[in-house]
Amino acid sequence: MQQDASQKDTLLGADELVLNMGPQHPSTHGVLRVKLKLDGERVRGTECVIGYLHRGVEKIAENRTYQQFAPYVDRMDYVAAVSNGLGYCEAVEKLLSVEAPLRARVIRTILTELQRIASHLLWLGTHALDIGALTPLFYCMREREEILKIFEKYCGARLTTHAFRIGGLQYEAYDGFEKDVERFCKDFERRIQEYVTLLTGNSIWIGRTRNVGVLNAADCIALGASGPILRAAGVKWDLRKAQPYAAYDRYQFEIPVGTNGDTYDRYMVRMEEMRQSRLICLQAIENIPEGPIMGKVGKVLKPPPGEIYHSIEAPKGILGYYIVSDGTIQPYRVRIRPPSFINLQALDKMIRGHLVADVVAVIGTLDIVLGEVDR
Amino acid sequence: MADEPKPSQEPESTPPEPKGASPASPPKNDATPAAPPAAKPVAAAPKFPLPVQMPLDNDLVRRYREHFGAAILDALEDRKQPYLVIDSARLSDIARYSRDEEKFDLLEDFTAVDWPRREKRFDLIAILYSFPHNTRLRLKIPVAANEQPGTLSELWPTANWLEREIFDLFGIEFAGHPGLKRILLPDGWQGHPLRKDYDILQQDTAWVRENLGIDSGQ
Amino acid sequence: MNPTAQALLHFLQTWWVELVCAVVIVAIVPLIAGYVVLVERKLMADMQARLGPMRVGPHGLLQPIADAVKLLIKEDLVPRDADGLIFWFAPVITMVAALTAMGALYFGPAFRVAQDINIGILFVIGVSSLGFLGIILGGWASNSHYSIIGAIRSTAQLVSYEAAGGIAIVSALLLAGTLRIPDIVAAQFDSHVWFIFLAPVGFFIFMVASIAETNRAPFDLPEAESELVAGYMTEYSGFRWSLYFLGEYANMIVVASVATTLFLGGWLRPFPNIHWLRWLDLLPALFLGFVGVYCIYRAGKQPVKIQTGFMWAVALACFGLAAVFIAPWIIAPLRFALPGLNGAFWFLFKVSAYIYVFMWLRFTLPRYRFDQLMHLGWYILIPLAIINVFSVGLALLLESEFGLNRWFTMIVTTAFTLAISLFLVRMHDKRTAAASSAAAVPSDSYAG
Amino acid sequence: MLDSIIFYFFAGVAVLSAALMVTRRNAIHSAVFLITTLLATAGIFLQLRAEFLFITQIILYVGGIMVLFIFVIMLVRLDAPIHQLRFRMQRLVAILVAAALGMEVTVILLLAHKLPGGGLLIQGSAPADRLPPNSEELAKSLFSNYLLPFEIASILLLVAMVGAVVMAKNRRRTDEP
Repeated sequence: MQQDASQKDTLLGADELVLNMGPQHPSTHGVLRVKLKLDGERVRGTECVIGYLHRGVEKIAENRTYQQFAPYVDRMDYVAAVSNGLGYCEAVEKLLSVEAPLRARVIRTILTELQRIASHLLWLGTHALDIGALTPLFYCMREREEILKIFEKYCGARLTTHAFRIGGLQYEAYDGFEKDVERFCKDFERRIQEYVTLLTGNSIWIGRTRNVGVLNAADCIALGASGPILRAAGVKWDLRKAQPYAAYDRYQFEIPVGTNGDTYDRYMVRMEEMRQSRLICLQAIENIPEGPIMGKVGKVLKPPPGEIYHSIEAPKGILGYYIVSDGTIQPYRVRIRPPSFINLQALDKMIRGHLVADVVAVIGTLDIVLGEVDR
Repeated sequence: MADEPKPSQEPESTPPEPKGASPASPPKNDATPAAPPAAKPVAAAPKFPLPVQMPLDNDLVRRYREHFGAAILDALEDRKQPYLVIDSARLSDIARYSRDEEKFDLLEDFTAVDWPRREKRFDLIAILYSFPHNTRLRLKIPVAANEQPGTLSELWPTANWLEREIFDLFGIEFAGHPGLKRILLPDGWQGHPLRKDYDILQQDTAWVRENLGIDSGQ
Repeated sequence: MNPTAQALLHFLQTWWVELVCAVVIVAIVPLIAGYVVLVERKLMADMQARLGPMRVGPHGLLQPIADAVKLLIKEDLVPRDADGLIFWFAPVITMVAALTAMGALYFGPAFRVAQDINIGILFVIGVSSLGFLGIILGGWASNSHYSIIGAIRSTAQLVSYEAAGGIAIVSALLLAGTLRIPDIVAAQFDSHVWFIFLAPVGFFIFMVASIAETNRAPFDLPEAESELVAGYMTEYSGFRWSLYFLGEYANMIVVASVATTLFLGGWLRPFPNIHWLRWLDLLPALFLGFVGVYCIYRAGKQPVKIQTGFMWAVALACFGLAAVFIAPWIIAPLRFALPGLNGAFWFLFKVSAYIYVFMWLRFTLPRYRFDQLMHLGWYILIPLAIINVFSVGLALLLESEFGLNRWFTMIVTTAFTLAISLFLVRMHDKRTAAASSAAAVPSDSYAG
Repeated sequence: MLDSIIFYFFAGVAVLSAALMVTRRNAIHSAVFLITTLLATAGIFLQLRAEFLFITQIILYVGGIMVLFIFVIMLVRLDAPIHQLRFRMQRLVAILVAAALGMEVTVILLLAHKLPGGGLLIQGSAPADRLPPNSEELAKSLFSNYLLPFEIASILLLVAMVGAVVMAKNRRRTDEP
């Protein structure tokens, strides 16, 4: 028996094959490098090598004023820049103990929800592409384009928008903003049906995603995985409901949850989240309150010494800002809790025992953005 | 354990860099319970008549004190967010108690702050969230530069990478961590960038030259 | 000396048609393959709500030529640790196999290369299956993990699906009773119906298998770009890469031709036996004329003058072709060419339709995972193919021995096959469900 | 004339690549030359108008068996076992066997005409292109004259296949835990 085993080792090459995926690999969504230990095509372990995009955002923050730093956060999760900005602005506002006016908060909510849709669309397109469906990517990009056009009309930028200012908004909603959002939302209902037709019932899609990358609720919490990953595991928890910020307490929406916590559930959860975001937008444009858009904050921000932690439900999960002030115009320390970074840690747990082909499915379903992982 | 009286007392007492020369408001002395309203907006903008940190003494804190006594160095509230300053030696006990008894089941974030002039140079900040109670609690753990606090990664696997990041950027080593190595910066890098004495333009020139073949990454 | 020269002359005299055809195939197939790529990109663009190549020539019509030039002048990279000889030779094998297989095909009753080989269809299939040697050797010679995994996947896939496809072909061969290509088509003419209607299951299996054999989505695992970068082609670039690429598309044409010959009536027009539908023979000319008119219509809308001119040229070419098709109707002495021309048209039309389905599937479906692919091949397609052969044989037997109506026996046996396939699918689902629930047992090992 | 040229071409390729096959160190190279040999032999079959044999050779040997060869060579790391398991007497034995085989062939060729029925030398057969399609002929003889051997061979193959499956299954079961 012993001899058998040893012979097999040498003859059949039972030693593990280490496959180096990335950093230039088409489906690691940026410059992620994953070292896969393979037994045949089965994954026995992974090691993520990250940091290729590390820019030291937290260090930069310590050398900029509060306002100067705001555009930098857009460069973390660059496909959801508006959400990043919302989190940062609200955190600093909390540190200053001011609150943005209601009108500003409502417009922030609309833009952030549009951004959530855009982020999920990008996720859906690339995820489907990873699994081999080419076409959804282009459909998703088509819709995302509409959202980016709205951003462009609103603040002149499409990707790294810097849409919000500490204390409120710099720009008033342009003429026809409501109409644009409404047209998009009306259209989007039909469009989302196209993705459903292409993917939801497709047996290959189900075969590729069901029971792949399962992460149950307990593991999610232990690993800190948040956002759609957590909800797909059946935890009905969303910071927008649990600790409402911006103007979320004014709107009705559902928290979609899954049961298995597999890739398919995460897909369903995100699809439903897009529909819910659309509903929030529709509710919000119905009645945007009149009033100022900028709260009373000074030109020079000198928050009193102390610290604050504020987190929001970004498209990818809990996005938290921990800011320490020493009473000067520059933050003493800004810590960003990046959802992608922490979700990525679940990769190893999710992928063990699956096949190489599932690695891309699982990386896709984690919905990571390397700019945020590496900061 | 509290080897120095109030390391916790807060940042302001030791403003680090030249700039923050004026130690702002002496923190906790006037314990006006009227503080909370001050957290409300408008008038507050440029000037802060009321202090934003106050000692905290509620059921939760009492329970912690009951269990850990002197290990809870301080309990404060900053802008209505509670935090406990705890002794690093009891970190894992307190963390376990928080997770299992107080149901702070999610380690939302784990990070550090550098106070170079303080005797215990670093603050570890653990942000805990409780799903059942929908509340957050911050644990602030002062550690000295040469100290090795126990790892939290056995309690929360999520602390694995977070501790690696702290090690990478601050140089704090965690005892018992599985595979503590740099995560964001390359393995051979010298220095820990988020320390206050690491200038923003500073880099490991030798590493850059050797591995990237360029004189400077700037 | 003299006898040798004479022999050479004799050789040339007897074989010049075939030689010319062979040269034409070698020269033209890459061009056709290039244009198939263009059509694919255009179709894909259309289905994905975008335009596709538009820059080189009007509507990107010169794109394939530009691509070919680009590939030819690209730097030819050979990895340092690659096995030089095999790395160099492997793409050639793939290309040669595809072209040789094409040599035995009939593109219409009059257009062919080889003298009729009496194992025609078997020759095509056998030789085209040699192409994978190029794939596996290229993957091995590249000395890269992605390449070798791609090559291993590809081989496993080809072996499994060739079995299914080969057995599926048997059902059509049983109906035809011969391996000669013209005889197979003649058999479909005689039985008044294309074999796809008599052996639909066989056609379906062959179609799936042929997609898998040509490594097209949803079975494009060997070169799954999101997992294996480009599979066995990862290390290839420039001209060698283009050989693989052309081989793949040439192979597509080959399998489409085989399917057309066996199941879709070859070069027969629809309803070849019904006399009052003879006007269908005019369709090719009408079709080309319509394309020409459309080109003229579009020509006015081109932004650049040169593109307008090009569009007119395309239109004129279409009209010219249409004239060629219409000429035999008008000029009596050319009447003999009619079957050949029309046959070629219908054959190419069906081949295009078949390839179109390939493309359509590619843009619609996600990719299978390797184990799912193998399950599909071994647990469903191969058993189904075997059962299908049995039931077709049974139907033929019932017809010839008991004089039952052919349609009746075919429908009954097909229903029987389908019932079994349903059962197989059910079994497969159960098995995969069981397997996946077994796989889903949590393992608790956290690691960085 | 042309026929001879083609024959000698194929024969030459077959012999040459056979020689190369046994002399190559790299197993994949050997496999490639084996494939060349097989293809050249197939070419000779085709020249003899034995189309069915030709295509069987290609589909079965090149398309089937050689794939498995290459597959195994690629999956199994041969370098280690080669050093461990090298059979020292290989060369000697090989020479002996080759010599015996060569002698046998020579003798048969020389004495062919003395064998009953003319032996290997078939004289006065019909020109190849006037033969009936040989796949049909082959099928006819397989299913009439040689039905019993054919069926026995099929059963043998079936048994082998089932045996292989069973062995593979057992192997897995012992592997799994």
